Amino acid sequence: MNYEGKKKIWSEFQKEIPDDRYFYARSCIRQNFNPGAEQAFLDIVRNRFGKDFYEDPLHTTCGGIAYHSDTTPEETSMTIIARQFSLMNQAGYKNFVVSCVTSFGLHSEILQTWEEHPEIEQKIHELLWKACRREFTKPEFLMHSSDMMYHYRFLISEQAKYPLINVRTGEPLKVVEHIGCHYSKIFPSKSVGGAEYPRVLAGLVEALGGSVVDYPERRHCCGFGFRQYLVKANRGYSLTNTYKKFESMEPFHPDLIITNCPGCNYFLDRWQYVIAETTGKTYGDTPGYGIPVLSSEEVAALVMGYDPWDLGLQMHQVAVEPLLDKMGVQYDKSRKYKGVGGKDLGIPASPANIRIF
Amino acid sequence: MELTYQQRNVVIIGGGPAGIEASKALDALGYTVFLIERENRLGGHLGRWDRLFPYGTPAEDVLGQMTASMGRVKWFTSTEVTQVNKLERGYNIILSNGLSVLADALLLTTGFSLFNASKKEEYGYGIYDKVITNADLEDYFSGIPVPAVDNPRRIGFVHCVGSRDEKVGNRYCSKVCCATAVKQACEIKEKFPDAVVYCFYMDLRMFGRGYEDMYLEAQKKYGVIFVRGRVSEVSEDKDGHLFVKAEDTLSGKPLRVTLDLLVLMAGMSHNRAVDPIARTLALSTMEDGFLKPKDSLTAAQASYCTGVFYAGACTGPKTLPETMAEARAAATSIHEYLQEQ
Amino acid sequence: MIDFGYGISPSSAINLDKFDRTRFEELAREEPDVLKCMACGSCAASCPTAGHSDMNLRKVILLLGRGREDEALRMVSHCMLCGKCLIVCPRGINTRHLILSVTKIYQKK
Amino acid sequence: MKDRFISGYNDFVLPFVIGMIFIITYLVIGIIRVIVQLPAADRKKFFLSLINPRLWVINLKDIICDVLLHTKIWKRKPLLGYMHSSIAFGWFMLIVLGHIETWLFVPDRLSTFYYPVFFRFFVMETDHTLKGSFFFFLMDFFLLVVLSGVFLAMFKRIRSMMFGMRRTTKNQIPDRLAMYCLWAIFPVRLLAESFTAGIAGGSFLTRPMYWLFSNFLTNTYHILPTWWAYSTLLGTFFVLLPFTRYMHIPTEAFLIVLRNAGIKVSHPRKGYSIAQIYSCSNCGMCIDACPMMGQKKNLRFATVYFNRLLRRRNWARCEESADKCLMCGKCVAVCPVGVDSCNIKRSLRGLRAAPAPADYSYFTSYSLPEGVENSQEKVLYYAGCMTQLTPVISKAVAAVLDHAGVDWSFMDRDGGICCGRPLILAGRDERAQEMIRRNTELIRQSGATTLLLSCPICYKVFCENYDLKGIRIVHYTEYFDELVRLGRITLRNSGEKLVYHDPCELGRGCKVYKEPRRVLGAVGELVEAEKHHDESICCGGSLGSLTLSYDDRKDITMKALDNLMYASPERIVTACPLCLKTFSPYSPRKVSDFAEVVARNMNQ
Repeated sequence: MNYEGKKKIWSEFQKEIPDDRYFYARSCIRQNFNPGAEQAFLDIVRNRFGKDFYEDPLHTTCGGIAYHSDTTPEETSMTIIARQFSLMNQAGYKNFVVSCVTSFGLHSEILQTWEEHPEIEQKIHELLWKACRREFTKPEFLMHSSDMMYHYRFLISEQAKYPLINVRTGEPLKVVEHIGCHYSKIFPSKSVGGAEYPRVLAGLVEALGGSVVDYPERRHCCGFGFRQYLVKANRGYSLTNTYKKFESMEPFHPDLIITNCPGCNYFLDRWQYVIAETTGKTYGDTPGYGIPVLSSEEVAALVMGYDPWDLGLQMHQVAVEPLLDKMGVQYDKSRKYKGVGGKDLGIPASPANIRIF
Repeated sequence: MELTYQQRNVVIIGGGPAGIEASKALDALGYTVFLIERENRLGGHLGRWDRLFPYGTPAEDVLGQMTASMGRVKWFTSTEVTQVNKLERGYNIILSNGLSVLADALLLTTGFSLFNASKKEEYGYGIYDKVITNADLEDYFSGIPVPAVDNPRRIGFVHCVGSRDEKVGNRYCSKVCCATAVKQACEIKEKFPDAVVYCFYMDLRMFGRGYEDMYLEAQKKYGVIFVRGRVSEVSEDKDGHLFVKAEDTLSGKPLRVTLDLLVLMAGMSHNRAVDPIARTLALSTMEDGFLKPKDSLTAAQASYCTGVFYAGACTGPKTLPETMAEARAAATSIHEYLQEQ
Repeated sequence: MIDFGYGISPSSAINLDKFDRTRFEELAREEPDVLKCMACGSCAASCPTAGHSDMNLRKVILLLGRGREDEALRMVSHCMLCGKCLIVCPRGINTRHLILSVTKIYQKK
Repeated sequence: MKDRFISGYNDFVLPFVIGMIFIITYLVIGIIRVIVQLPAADRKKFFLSLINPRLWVINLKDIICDVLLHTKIWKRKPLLGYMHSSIAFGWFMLIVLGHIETWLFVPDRLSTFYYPVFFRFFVMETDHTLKGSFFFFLMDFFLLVVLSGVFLAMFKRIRSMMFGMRRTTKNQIPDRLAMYCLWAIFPVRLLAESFTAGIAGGSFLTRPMYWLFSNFLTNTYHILPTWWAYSTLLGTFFVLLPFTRYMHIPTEAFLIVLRNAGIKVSHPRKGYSIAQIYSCSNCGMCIDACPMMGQKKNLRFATVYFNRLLRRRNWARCEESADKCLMCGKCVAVCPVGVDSCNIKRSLRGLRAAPAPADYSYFTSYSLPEGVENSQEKVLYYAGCMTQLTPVISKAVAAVLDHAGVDWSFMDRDGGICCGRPLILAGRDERAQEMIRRNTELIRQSGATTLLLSCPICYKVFCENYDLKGIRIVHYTEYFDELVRLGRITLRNSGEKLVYHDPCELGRGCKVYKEPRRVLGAVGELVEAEKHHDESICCGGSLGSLTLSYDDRKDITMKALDNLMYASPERIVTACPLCLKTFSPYSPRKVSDFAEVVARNMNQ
């Protein structure tokens, strides 16, 4: 592997990332399953780095899941997104950052469509006006939250309390970075590092002290799909894709998988449970556990010393304790299943083949 | 005043096979020929190649034979054209060595550039140690150490790298890569007889005399395995071997194989060095950058610019014999042109 | 183990790493012509079983060379050995004997 | 003539007696083995044939013609025929005459079976000897006949080309020894009888020799050693016999009996086949006959060597040889003994065939084209697989049938199931049964009364392996000939010089020779190839060979074309789609199918 060669390619895929003043749009999946990730993101950028990230309580889903599941036409998504832009205009922001890769892909696709077909944009102006009497202008910059984490990677590493280093061996943690397909495969030029050797997460991991695992099925989809997991008859496809990735990364014994996509995060995490319960097999460095799957925001927060249970890492299927131990993160075992204000959430049933604590 | 041939100057830009052949032909016709080459030796890409398809002729012999007697041709190596000025009749060519030539006719034999294989990022040229190009493999055959070639047991050849690929802006077929791949597959099989050699092709374009025999020999004698399907992506496994994905289109199934060496058949791209001259003289180019001849059938050696002629791969991918034939055709065209002046 | 009502599907991909070439090499020794196939499909096109069975000699040769032996043998079991493919093969492959060799070599499981 | 010794015995007869006992025991055991190994049905056939007087007559005739007189060789190569019959018949007559002499002069010695053989040693002339001079003459005459044959045989070894054989068999050591014995037996007998001629009498050969020798030799000293030598040579020959080519001498008669009983080859190395391969005289006629022999490397695949390998149970090489064979049947046609080597090879292919699973369940999806079913009094035309590749044939057949006003239908117009012959040729008879079954169903379904075929490969299998009682099976050469004779089509003579190629499966395979010639004679000037009828040369495209490479086939094709061009024809006509397809690319003259020529020359 020639790192210099990669750098050469990365240099061709650099995007301009404004440092401050963003309108923030949440992810449907993430705010439901791993709400700590978005919370941590906002806390880091606002309170740790003092940046202006605005979140409007009136913003909605982008409609991406419905669009990709063929249940709504493209115009619907366009109108929904136009409304988000309108909210952004209203709040006085020009930069738009989305938490979700599906969303990022859809926003990029729509912006590109409007650029090539101004008549469609015109039509959406009309539709939005008819729907809610709103006007909009397109954002100047469209970012994904992982772009921001990449952009702020040195700020994060400056405040790193637990870098991605195995405290027992002193070796960098072996990190698998998984990029959501819609981040760079649709428009490589709108990503950091391109589609073949994306830099966005690799850069973050390197800045935080970890080493990136380059395994053969690195580029492969997590298996999320939309029509794949939504329809039970197709769900085997989704699972098989994920299985293929795990089989490919298995020889590298990764300590952690970092993703930038809520969907990938969810499926890489949950399918480990299904694989374990159907085949008895677990992956990763610690036998009987799986490989923890965290989002870039969660990793950043963990490195910066956020409490894992406040971050909501107990919401992940694969137990993070082995990772926390490797990183040397201090945590209170008893708090794992306690809610806000110490409320007892109860201990989940333990699966047969994969340990959860 | 009537000019004699000797007093007529022809400047040829590009000292590859086309330039050499044309310069000799024009010299024989009695013109004063200036052959300009920016590299430090004549021969162009031919100088880097070890053996030539389809009969395995050593390139060195061919080149040696071509340059054995250059006659009165005035040739300059390590020399670039710094300026071309159009005069009322002819051109004023200023060279980097300070020389200025008044040319009655100008012949462009600027050839091609080998496609930069690292542009096909998914193949990992420049990133994975075991991915090399056809030119690298020729270096290896010539005896230049290529560390990637380390007793490989499983070898792959990827045809059409940078050819027939709109994503890299080259829609055309580079013509020579299929034959080169088959030639190299046989050659590497000779070096490593126990190795398994795969050729990943889209179409096998074995159009020339002797090419089909070479293909048959590759199959039957060397046991080269041909897989119809373009390699989609390459990754490295834990031990640094290459994990290659393609579709075996003939069985309609995805195909996976781990290799120790992958050779990318980089095709021909237009030579960017000719772009400034083309701009100065307002020469027509095609969308892929190659120079556009006046008429691809009846005036393939003529340009849209009076007194400027083309030969060889500057107008598109060509095989060596085609290039040589074009060079001789160009000499005739120039002779006719100058006769009429 | 839990039955979720869906599961990991076996890969349909041809994995050449897992392909033990021994038997194919034995076939190639017995029948060197098998290497000459250029997949033109004349054999399959002229085959009298075409349209009635999945016999396809081009695919048989291909699949054997890719380690998909069961599929190839299933196709071969439909062959009537009529020899039309022998007549049409532009590469002069002795297709009939190839088929007999395939059955001979691959039966020795 | 009277006994010279009271005992009627001398020790020198021992080698002969031992040899004789050995060979008779060997033969008896061999015959029993063959009979035991025959399938029950064949065994029954054999025993029934023994009580059939008609077969006795046929057997006797065949044995005299084939075993003694070698009429088949005579027809083909007279000098070679003379060589064989002189030795065989001459020797036979010597034995018969020896017995007659014994019976006439010393009848009580007939019970000692060596006595007639060494008659001249044991008897002396008496006053009545003149009565024997007739036999003396005959004995000397037949000895001379045998000797002439032996000298020819010796000469043949040296100059086989003289006898019209380009190649002759390479002999093995036992063969050689036995051959030297055979060569020596009769000259030594001549010597022995010459030395005794003074005592036992002699005729034009032995007597002068006796006088000649007596001038410088003391004949009496040489009597015993030469008779010893004679007896020893005979004994050695008999002991060597089972291990040599000369085994055909006793086996052939048995083969004739089995063959006339109607027995067929069922196993390559058991029963009938044993009689076949031991009957092979290694004469090598099959070497020149074989179309593969154009290439020296193929020499080892000649039938004679195959038989030899099979005798030695060299399975691997036998298999190679059997797989290579084109099954054109020419070696069978020229074989003086009539060894059915093609069927032995076929059964060997079957025996060695891999037990491949066959799945022909898809046959049910083939059906008759619309409108073909249940038509009475109809001709059903089955073109076969190969004709699909030569549509010119089926088109011409259709044109002729339509012109003649035949009510016909096209069974496999949209493709059909193979006739099964290719599988049978490959020895896979059981697999072919599935094709035969389904095709039979379809043919029966059609209600046709005549099945017309244009492909000889199909024709042979339909004649031999299908049970289509009530349906006439006819090849188009025969059928068109009939249409011409019935006046349903009339032909005009174009005057074109035509040569007819006999396809193997039609000519040698089904004995159809005259019909196509009769028709072609009416449309043009019919000339013959150098080798024709049952000696026609295979086109090289035969499906019979399993392993013959494309290049080797081409070599045969060229040879066959050379043969056809013998009389400089303007057009080559064949009656087989495979021959047509094989010849066309390489032929110096236009190659046409029989039907095409007929269709073109029909009067409107």
